[in-house]
Amino acid sequence: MKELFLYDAFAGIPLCGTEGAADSIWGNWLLMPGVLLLIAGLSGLYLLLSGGKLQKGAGLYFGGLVLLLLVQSSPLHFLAMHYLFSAHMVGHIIILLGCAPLLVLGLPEQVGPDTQNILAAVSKVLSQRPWLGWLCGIGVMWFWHVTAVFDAAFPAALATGVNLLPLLLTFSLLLAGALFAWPILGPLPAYRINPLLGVLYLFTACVGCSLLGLLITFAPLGIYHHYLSADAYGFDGLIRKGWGITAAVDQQMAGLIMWVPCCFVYLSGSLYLLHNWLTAKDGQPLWKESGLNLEGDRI
Amino acid sequence: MGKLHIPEPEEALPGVELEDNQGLLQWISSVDHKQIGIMYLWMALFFMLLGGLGALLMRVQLAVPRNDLLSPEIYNQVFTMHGTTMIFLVATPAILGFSVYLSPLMIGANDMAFPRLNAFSFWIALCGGFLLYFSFLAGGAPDAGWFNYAPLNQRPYSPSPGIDYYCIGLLLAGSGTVATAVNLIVTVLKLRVPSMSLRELPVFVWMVLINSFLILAAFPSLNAALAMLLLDRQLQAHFFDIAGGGSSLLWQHLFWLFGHPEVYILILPAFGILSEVFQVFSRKPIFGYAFIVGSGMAIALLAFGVWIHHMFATGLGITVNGFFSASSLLIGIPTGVKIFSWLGTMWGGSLRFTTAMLFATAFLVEFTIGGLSGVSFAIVPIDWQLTDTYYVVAHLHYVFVGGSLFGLLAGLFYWFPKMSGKIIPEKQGKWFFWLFVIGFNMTFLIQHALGVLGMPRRVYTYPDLPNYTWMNMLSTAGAFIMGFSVLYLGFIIYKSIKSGKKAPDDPWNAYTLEWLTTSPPQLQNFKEVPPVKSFRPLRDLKQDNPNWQLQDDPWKID
Amino acid sequence: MILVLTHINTIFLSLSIFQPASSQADHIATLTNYFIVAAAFILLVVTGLLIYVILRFKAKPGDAEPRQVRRNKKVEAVMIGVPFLMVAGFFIYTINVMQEVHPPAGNQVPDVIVTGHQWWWEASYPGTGAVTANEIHLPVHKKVLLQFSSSDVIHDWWVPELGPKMDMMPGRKTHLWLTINEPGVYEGACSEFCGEQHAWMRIRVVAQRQDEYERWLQQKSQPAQEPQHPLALKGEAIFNLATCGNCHTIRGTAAQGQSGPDLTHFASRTEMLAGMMPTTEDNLRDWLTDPQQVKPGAHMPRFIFEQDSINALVAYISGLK
Amino acid sequence: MENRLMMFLVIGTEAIFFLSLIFAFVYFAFEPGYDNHTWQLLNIKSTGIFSVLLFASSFTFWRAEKSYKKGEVKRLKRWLFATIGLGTVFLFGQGREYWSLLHEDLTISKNNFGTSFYTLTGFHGLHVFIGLVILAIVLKLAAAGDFDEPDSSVINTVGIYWHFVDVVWLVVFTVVYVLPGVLL
Repeated sequence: MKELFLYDAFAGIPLCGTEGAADSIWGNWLLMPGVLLLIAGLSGLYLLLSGGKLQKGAGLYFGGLVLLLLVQSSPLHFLAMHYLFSAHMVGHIIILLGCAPLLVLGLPEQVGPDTQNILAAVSKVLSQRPWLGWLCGIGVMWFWHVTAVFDAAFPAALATGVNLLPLLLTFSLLLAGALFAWPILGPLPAYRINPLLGVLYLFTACVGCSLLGLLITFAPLGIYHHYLSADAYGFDGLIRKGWGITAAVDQQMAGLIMWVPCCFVYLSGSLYLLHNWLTAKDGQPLWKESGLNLEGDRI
Repeated sequence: MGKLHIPEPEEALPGVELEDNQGLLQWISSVDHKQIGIMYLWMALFFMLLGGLGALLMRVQLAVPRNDLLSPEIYNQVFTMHGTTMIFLVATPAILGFSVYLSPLMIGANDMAFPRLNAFSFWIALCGGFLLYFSFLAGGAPDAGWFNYAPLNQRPYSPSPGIDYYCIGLLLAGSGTVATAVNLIVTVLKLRVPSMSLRELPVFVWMVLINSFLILAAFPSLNAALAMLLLDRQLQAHFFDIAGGGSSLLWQHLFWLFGHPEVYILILPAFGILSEVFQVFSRKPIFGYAFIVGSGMAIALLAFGVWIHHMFATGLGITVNGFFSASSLLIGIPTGVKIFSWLGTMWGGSLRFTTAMLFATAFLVEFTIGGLSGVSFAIVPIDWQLTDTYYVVAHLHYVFVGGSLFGLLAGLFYWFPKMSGKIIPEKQGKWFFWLFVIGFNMTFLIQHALGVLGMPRRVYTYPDLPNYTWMNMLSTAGAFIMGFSVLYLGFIIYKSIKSGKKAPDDPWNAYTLEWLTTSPPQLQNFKEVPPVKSFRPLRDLKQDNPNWQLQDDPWKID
Repeated sequence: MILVLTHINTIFLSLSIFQPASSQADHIATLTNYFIVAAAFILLVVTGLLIYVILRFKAKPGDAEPRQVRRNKKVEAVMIGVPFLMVAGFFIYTINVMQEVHPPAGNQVPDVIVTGHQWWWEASYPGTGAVTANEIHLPVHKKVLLQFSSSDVIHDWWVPELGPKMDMMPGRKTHLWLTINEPGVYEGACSEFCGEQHAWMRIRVVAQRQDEYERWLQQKSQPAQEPQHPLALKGEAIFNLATCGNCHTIRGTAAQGQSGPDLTHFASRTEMLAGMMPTTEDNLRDWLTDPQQVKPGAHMPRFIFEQDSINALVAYISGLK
Repeated sequence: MENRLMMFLVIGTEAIFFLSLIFAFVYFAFEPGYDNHTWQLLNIKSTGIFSVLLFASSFTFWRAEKSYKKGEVKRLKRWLFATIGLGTVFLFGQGREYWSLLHEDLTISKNNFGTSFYTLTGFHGLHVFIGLVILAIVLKLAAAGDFDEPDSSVINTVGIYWHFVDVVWLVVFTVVYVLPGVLL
């Protein structure tokens, strides 16, 4: 069963029985050291920033980490790795638009002066050049779905050796998601972008996302090879017949998940920004004028 | 109270001589947003008479089964032109007319940001309209329906030049619309009185702003589709030509990517108009300003994620249909929010039922019917039964007429004193209201049943099946009442302009800045505008000045 | 009032989509009924509130300015919450019904292949050789698979009592499942605008018990009957001479054209020209004399025949049972 | 400021127009009628060189703007001239490519590759041409002394358009010339 463990950077530790050998799909829980290390690292980062104390918002931060752990070790991940493009997509979206914004929202408020400076510098760069965060968020999404890259991200494409790509994928999604969310949810409210610009930011992100989703939905079956390959663990019958998710339906669902629900997340974000802005009391500072100010000096 | 300098139009327009009393020439050469706005409204009325004539012809043809008054060839041209006219040459110009006329006034500006571009947009749109109608003389009008599906729009199936005129006419009108949208956005964002923040924009201006963005995002895909179609027809390209490897679905995707947002383009400004009317005649601020603006924004954003529901019956598979069923159902929520916001505005108010308010009130019921039948198309299996039947015809008329047009008529009666300086007698307005409402419901309510019964849309005749005949006859009778009421409207407008009572500057004791200036406004709208403190600046002004005198007691409560 | 309501009710129940005759239409009709109840409820709430508001808050002379309420968070929450729940409920129901009504066809061989033409329907029955037009026979109590395509523009299959409509796209294949409950004749029509004669592109589905259906299929798989009467024989000769066979097929003869309807069993169909008129010798005669007069725009060219020739052709074609 | 905002809005709407055309191109790339063999006819090298020239024109325009802001009208004119030159050369290159493709019998009505290729690149060429006309007018105005004072937003506004046209070409070039080679 050793080769099965290759699908992440390090050997997996099955929680319930051997990975892929569980009788039911829902039994395939798997803890992977790579992911555990990542989570440990991020927890450490929090403690480092907060000076070892749990501050207000820590729940959000660690909630994000727990979500990450769930996505990465639950049967969803098993399905995503071996059977379903759509499950893979759900995982992407949760990390990019769920975990990452939670981490950003949950960053500690009280930090040391040095850290404060670093955060301020990051916030400043990102709020003056919102396109940077935008490009990260959308770019990483597109990058991982270029067919060649996509297929390479799976161990099946590699004959031997340890494949670092899946871990890189998770990490890059998390980082890009955080950079994307930063100008909107960043820890320093003074450096958040103008809410109306935020609406534009999120709407264009939705367009970028929709285009990719549309492409995947209507692309002919077979441009992503991975999920067409052999049935590794004998669940093919159940998934394709029992659940009725054929390869074609699966690819459509993947594209549609990226297209429709993903857009709703962006749109809800837009509406949240707008609502806060419209109902804010006068004189309450909501944002600082950023470098890119489409509306000019008059808002 | 600091007064602010507002640039005069002359300053914004170096080298253009603006003089009064030059007759028609003054209108043709005008770059004044008010004159252009009014010309848009005349254009809409003119084409509405043409489109309405088409509608009456169709209803006469359909009054009895197996009628051969119109040949199928003519009938298909008539219904195509009816739809195209009403969408592109009536509703759109009417909406742009109100937007262009009112937006600068409501934000305390003296003109649009680019007055000459404004005039250009109007004239190019008008030329597009004339070009479209020229096709009747050039060998046949377009005959493939307003959404002009491929491959029926290809040469072999529609050899007359009508569809070429459709492409060029709509490209021109569409370019004009896009240019106006750009102009409106720049105007609203840049030319507001400095003290008016975006959070104090009147609801109508908010809707215009959102709508303009919607236009910018929606029209390019129509323009692209039209360009492709023109290449297909003129240079034998193969975008939509199936035999040459083209795709009929591509047209549907591009067209509905435009077409669905277009529905909202036609309704959002009407929502804005209604919000103003409800506020003033309920004597209350809009209930949930943030909600009304936010739901407008939500509708605009969602509008781009639902177009596939026009294609539920094309066999895209249940996965695709399922997702778009969800998004289409969701768009019903912000629309519902608006209905309840308006009810909330009326609740606890002091309601004055002028003609404008009557239209607004009737709108609530008509639009709820149209909205609910719209939701039924988001439920895929119901769509499978009822799409492309008379049920759709009924639905879309409840949305376009019961929604957009009722809103526009409310606006017409509300702003008529401002635009013309004359008053339409309330009695005449109410006669028109009742005639129109009765005619409208008589025409279209029964068409829901016709659709359920199995009558497809766009048929030039039908066999004598049970219930078909009396239902169609009833609908035709209603159409004539509607047609008559529109003529009556033309008559009362004409009469009021000609010999109506002079209107005071602020006849409704209203809330927004356009009522601060004279009726009709001078070339220079404002010399000075007081600082704005909320989205009802004129009301604030009256509150702050206990000595403020209404020129004339406007309220005749009957 | 009650009388009017009952009358409206009877009309509605007689309407086609509320008279489902297939299990697919059944599912949709139930969903539609629930929707109507929900929609009626919302409409009632809106109109009810509106009437109350009008009666209660209509301005009276001497009214002071009302209280300037700007918002109410509880009302706003209800405003969003209730519609959201309703929408969610209908969404789940929609998905269920869709799966019942329109599962994918997979690789199953269709029972009937229907092709849309401007302006008639071609139906061929795979594995039997039977081809017919406009009147489509189907068995009851069996889940049949219909496969659709089009030879020119987009058409759309819709027989309201039998349930969902489905587009027929040129260059693509779509499908539809039908499980018809009762034998009978069901009327439908093309539901996507397809050009000049869109109005006269009607469908008749004749649902039959399995044994009758098989008998029909058997009979329609046969080649055409040899004409007996001398006039009919003359008609056959004219048919061949006038190149009718370039467009029409009459199985068992040299006529193998594909662009017009198959005429092998023409006279056994009760209506001609896609539901435009009953199949009678008179109608056939009019049609052959000047097709453009009868159905303007139809793709049948006008042949200048002598009156005798037309009579012979009518005799021949109306003998094709 | 009004001019700049106007131009941002215009390029926003133009961007969606091009997205629609690109969408059509990609849509056909998935269809069986899309002729991969014809794609091989495209000369990626020579078009690549002309593309680089077009991108270079963005640089020259940027220099023109800088010069204008510094009040160096002579340099402004020179850089504008260079920009027009590069744009013209690009259009020449496109014409040359069309010419050779027509000789290979690839016309707009040959197949849906031809259809979507000519439409997409043709509309871009049209935008370059419009840009050149605008630039020529600006150059003429500069020669007439209209831009002697660095207080006009015209040059900046025209620049937004010109850079946009280049960015569109970057995307079109990638989608039409590069990606099919990588993915097919």
